[in-house]
Amino acid sequence: MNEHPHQDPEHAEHIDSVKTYAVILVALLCLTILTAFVATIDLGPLNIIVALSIAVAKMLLVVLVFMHVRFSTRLTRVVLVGGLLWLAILLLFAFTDFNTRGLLGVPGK
Amino acid sequence: MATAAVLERETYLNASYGLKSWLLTKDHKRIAILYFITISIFFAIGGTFAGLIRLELLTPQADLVSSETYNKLFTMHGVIMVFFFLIPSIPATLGNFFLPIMIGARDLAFPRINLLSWYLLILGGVLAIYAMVAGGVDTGWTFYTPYSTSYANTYVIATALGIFVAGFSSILTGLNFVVTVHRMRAPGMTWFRMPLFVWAHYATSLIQILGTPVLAVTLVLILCERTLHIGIFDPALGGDPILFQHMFWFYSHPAVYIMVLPGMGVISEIVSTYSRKPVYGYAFVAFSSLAIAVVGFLVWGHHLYVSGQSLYAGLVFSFLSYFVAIPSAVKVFNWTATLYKGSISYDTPMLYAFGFIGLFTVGGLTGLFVASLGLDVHVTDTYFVIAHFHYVMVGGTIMAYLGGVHYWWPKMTGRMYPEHFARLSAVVVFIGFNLTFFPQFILGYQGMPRRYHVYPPEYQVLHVLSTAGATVLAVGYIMPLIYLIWSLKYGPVAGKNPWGATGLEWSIPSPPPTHNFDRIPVVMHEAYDYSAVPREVEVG
Amino acid sequence: MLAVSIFFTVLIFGAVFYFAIKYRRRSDDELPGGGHTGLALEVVWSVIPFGLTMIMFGWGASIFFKESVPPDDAMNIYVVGKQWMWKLQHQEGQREINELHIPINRPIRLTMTSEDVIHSFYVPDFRTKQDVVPGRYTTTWFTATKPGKYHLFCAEYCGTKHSGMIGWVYAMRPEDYQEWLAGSPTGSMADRGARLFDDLACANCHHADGSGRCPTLVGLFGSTVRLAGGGAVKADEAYIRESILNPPAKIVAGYQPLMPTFQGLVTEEGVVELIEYIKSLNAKPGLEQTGQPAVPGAGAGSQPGNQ
Amino acid sequence: MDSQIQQSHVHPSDLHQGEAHHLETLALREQFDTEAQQKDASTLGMWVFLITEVMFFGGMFLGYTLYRSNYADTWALASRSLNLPIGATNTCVLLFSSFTMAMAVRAGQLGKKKAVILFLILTMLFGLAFLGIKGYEWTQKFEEHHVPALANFHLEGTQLQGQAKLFFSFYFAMTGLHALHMVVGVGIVLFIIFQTMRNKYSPKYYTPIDIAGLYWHFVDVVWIFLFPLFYLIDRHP
Repeated sequence: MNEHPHQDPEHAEHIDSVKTYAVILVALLCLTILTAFVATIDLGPLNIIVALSIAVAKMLLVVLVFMHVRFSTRLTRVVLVGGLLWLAILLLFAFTDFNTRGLLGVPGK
Repeated sequence: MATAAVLERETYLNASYGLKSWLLTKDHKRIAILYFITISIFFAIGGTFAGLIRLELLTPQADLVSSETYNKLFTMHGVIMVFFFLIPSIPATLGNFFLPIMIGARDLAFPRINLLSWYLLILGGVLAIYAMVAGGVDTGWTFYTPYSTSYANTYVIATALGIFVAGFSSILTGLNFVVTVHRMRAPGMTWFRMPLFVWAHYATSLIQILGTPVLAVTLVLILCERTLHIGIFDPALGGDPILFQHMFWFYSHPAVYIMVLPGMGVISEIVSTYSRKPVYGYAFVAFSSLAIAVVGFLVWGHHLYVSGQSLYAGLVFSFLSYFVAIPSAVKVFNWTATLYKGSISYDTPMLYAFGFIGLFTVGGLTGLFVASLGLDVHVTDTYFVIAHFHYVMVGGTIMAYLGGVHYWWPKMTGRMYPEHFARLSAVVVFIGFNLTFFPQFILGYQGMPRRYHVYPPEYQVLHVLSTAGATVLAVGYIMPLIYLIWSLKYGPVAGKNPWGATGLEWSIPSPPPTHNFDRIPVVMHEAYDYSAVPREVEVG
Repeated sequence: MLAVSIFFTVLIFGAVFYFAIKYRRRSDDELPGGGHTGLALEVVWSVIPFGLTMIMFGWGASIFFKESVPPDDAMNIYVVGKQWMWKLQHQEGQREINELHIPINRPIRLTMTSEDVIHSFYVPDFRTKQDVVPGRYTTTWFTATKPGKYHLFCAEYCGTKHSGMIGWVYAMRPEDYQEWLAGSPTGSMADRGARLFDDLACANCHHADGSGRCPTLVGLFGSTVRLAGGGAVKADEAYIRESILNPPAKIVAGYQPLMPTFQGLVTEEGVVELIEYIKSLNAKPGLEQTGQPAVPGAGAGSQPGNQ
Repeated sequence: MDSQIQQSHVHPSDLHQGEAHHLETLALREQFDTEAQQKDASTLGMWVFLITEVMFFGGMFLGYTLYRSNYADTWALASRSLNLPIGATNTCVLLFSSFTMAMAVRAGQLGKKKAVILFLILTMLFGLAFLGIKGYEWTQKFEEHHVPALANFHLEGTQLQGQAKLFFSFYFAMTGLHALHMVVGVGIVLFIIFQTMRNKYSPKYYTPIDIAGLYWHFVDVVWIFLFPLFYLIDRHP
């Protein structure tokens, strides 16, 4: 019975304050404006990295605070990380094909 | 049902009556029965298509059906068998019925969603059957682009929609199982006390959850592309048809494990019960299920060796493919070791289990051939591949399914089936199966390509053998249908635990009451602890 | 590999049968001792098969690698798949449908594409199979060693008459092959490419000396082309095909995207003829302005004959 | 069907309320033992469902990434044709809706019925505003002939219309799918408002509000990625 829910000490209800939510909202809005602004300057390949980093940061804020993952069980986190890992598998392994086409110099290999 | 007259006790079968009480039931056991009926019908439809295919291939010329019809036959055979029979086969029936009982739960976590899954399967099936009746579909069950999006003139959209809907059925079943296993275990039912059947279903559910959505979105893109011609897979507009193959096989390769893992779970139960020994290497068998589920996601590219995929991707996928072989081999070795010094009885389920182990071994070892880059070039898209996956799907999954149905039949219906007929049918299935599919290995090695309506005459002898085997196989499948239905009324009443098996499902009456347990059990023993089973003689 | 498989099949079948008979239930109430887990055994039967599979992997991979890279002296044949026929062209100009004549003991390299759906070029006796994908080239190669008549199949389902998309490969002794070639004299592919080059008025822009509005094609094939906007690309068949059908996709550095697309104006067979022509310019520079037919067999790596 | 077979024999070591079945309530369905167990199961179920959604969108992300890397220049040009101020505004609208959703869940935790209804209505309005703005953007695309399925498709400034078409195919497919999720989300919120009015929820049982919140935030997160992928990357001239 190691992880049965109602014996889980972590399970105690946690209610965030309005202030927390408001701060997060402001942070999200600022990040949106920031990322939209950065997109108009030429940083070379950094543009993609910045845009995606900001998106990841925003995702983390929403997931951790609005979706309460900060206080969730370990299992929820495993589910979340596992899901993202599988998305990575899909992209990564598909690109072992697309990114190595033509390396051999024989069309179609 | 007839059982009501004999047993005065309330069971899930006689708790309420009428069609409505079944169609609106939330009881996982009743839903399992609904699935049984549904997938049996799909199996019959898919089997009929298979029969017609084999009949047509009796001669090298086209004499039974036209090319158009033949192409529709093998497509619909594949679609029905894969998406409407094999995927739901064991999980939705035996899994649905026994997974909650085995972990000591009253029901699945979400009974309404469970019922919804069934309706989704029905809806998907209706769409697929509509496509069949309206004129059929001829793309092959793989829907390769650009043929399926730009060239086929058949009912691709209805079929794809049907599979899309049925996919959600599969996702919801998987979701239900995962939550149930995590949150509904009885006190004392730790992870390592769970029967291996539950482990196998847990692994299966993970694949359903992680893989099926990708199939769903692939089908959505197919639908967009076919209706709007927006170019996603169309090389004329810059699309890449190989992208479709990646997305399709990202689901469809792991889907093979959706089909076979539950079968492995069934075999673990059967082998243990009829050797009266715990499964050898319990933890290894349990973890090998998870390993198969995980590694199964990393190997899809081995379907694409000659597709125009890059050589380096081929190398990576081939290398990883061999990793799947190991957990599968571990399972086979452990089952065999379980027999060692056991007390083995040859009841029908055990005969099916022997069949499974043998046929799965052949299917698995030929998998090594097709995983090899060099050999696959020759045998891919030939009858060798057909034979290989039928050894795994039919020789594996269906053998396990039949074994499981026989094993739990007394529990589900409260009746015993005629043992002699059942043993005979197991033997007939085994012989018929091998006669059908072994010649196809040779055919494939000789170069007979798959999906050929007419073929060069030199292949005829083996095709005739295969068709003859299919006839035997059909007899083997029809026999259980007859005597199992017969047993519902005339079979001897089964006791609580006719096999002397372990597991919570054998601790409750047959058939079980609606709420499974009068009192939620407290589990004090490891899985397969035969010393804990009372050695009573069962009386009806 | 077969041996390993048979060994394990026999091992498992044997063990199952042996145990099943030896340990059959003798009385209804016997209770065998509980099994345990032998860690050593588990490790042994995981590691040994793993080692074996890695050998299989290495073996299969090395064959595949060899199968993938055609030798430089291979004879070029172009294949266009189409529902439901194979169209093949020799560099010497012979065109065949569903039949392929080749000399033995000479590596044959196939450059293939499809006009519609995916097909797959499969000659069981040569152990060769490669999907033929619309919109791009795929390559395979083989060497026939014995004269004879071999099956050619389409192995990727391609529609109604998929099983009718079959043909024969005739492997011939080199002298017979020469005779066959001589029996149906035509202009070489490069010739036809040159005529097409003329008909499409390509030379209006592509001058041999590079003075035109478009880059010269002399010496192009096999070279590395610098692209506008950075990057470089090797001028192989795929690049030339793309540049004919979708010219703006890759613009050569220093030139304007002026060239119109020839999608719909040139067939896939026309494209490979143009490619052969462009290849032939490497050997005989200065021909493309006159449009004069190149000498048969002048193309790169296309010296037919006895070896 | 509740025949009462029971309680006389409760095993001492049984920590659970192990009787066969109890009276079913919304907060405690008959298959569960405790309300906490049910809440946990429901939450876990929702998270697992969201993972399937991740993979569902994941397939499209794969296609997007492939073509973006293959056709970078054309796609950069095409992304410049999208309206950045409107896209950014819409992102903010959606973030506001997420905030109000979080507030609604909080009100649910505290059992403030009126606040729940208020915040849910706000959430719904922000959601509808998002859809409205999105609809406006799509109409613009129609007028600019940027709809790939139509014969008049044309993107100015490039000869590579096929590649441009692909961009807009993915744009419409992914934003369309996202919008579809929004529509479903609005429906769910409407249902929850209705149920709240009927006093179905309490601080002991607000799971549906919580779960609807998870769904809503997830849809928000999808947009958080769609926004840079379509509007921002390679935007600079």
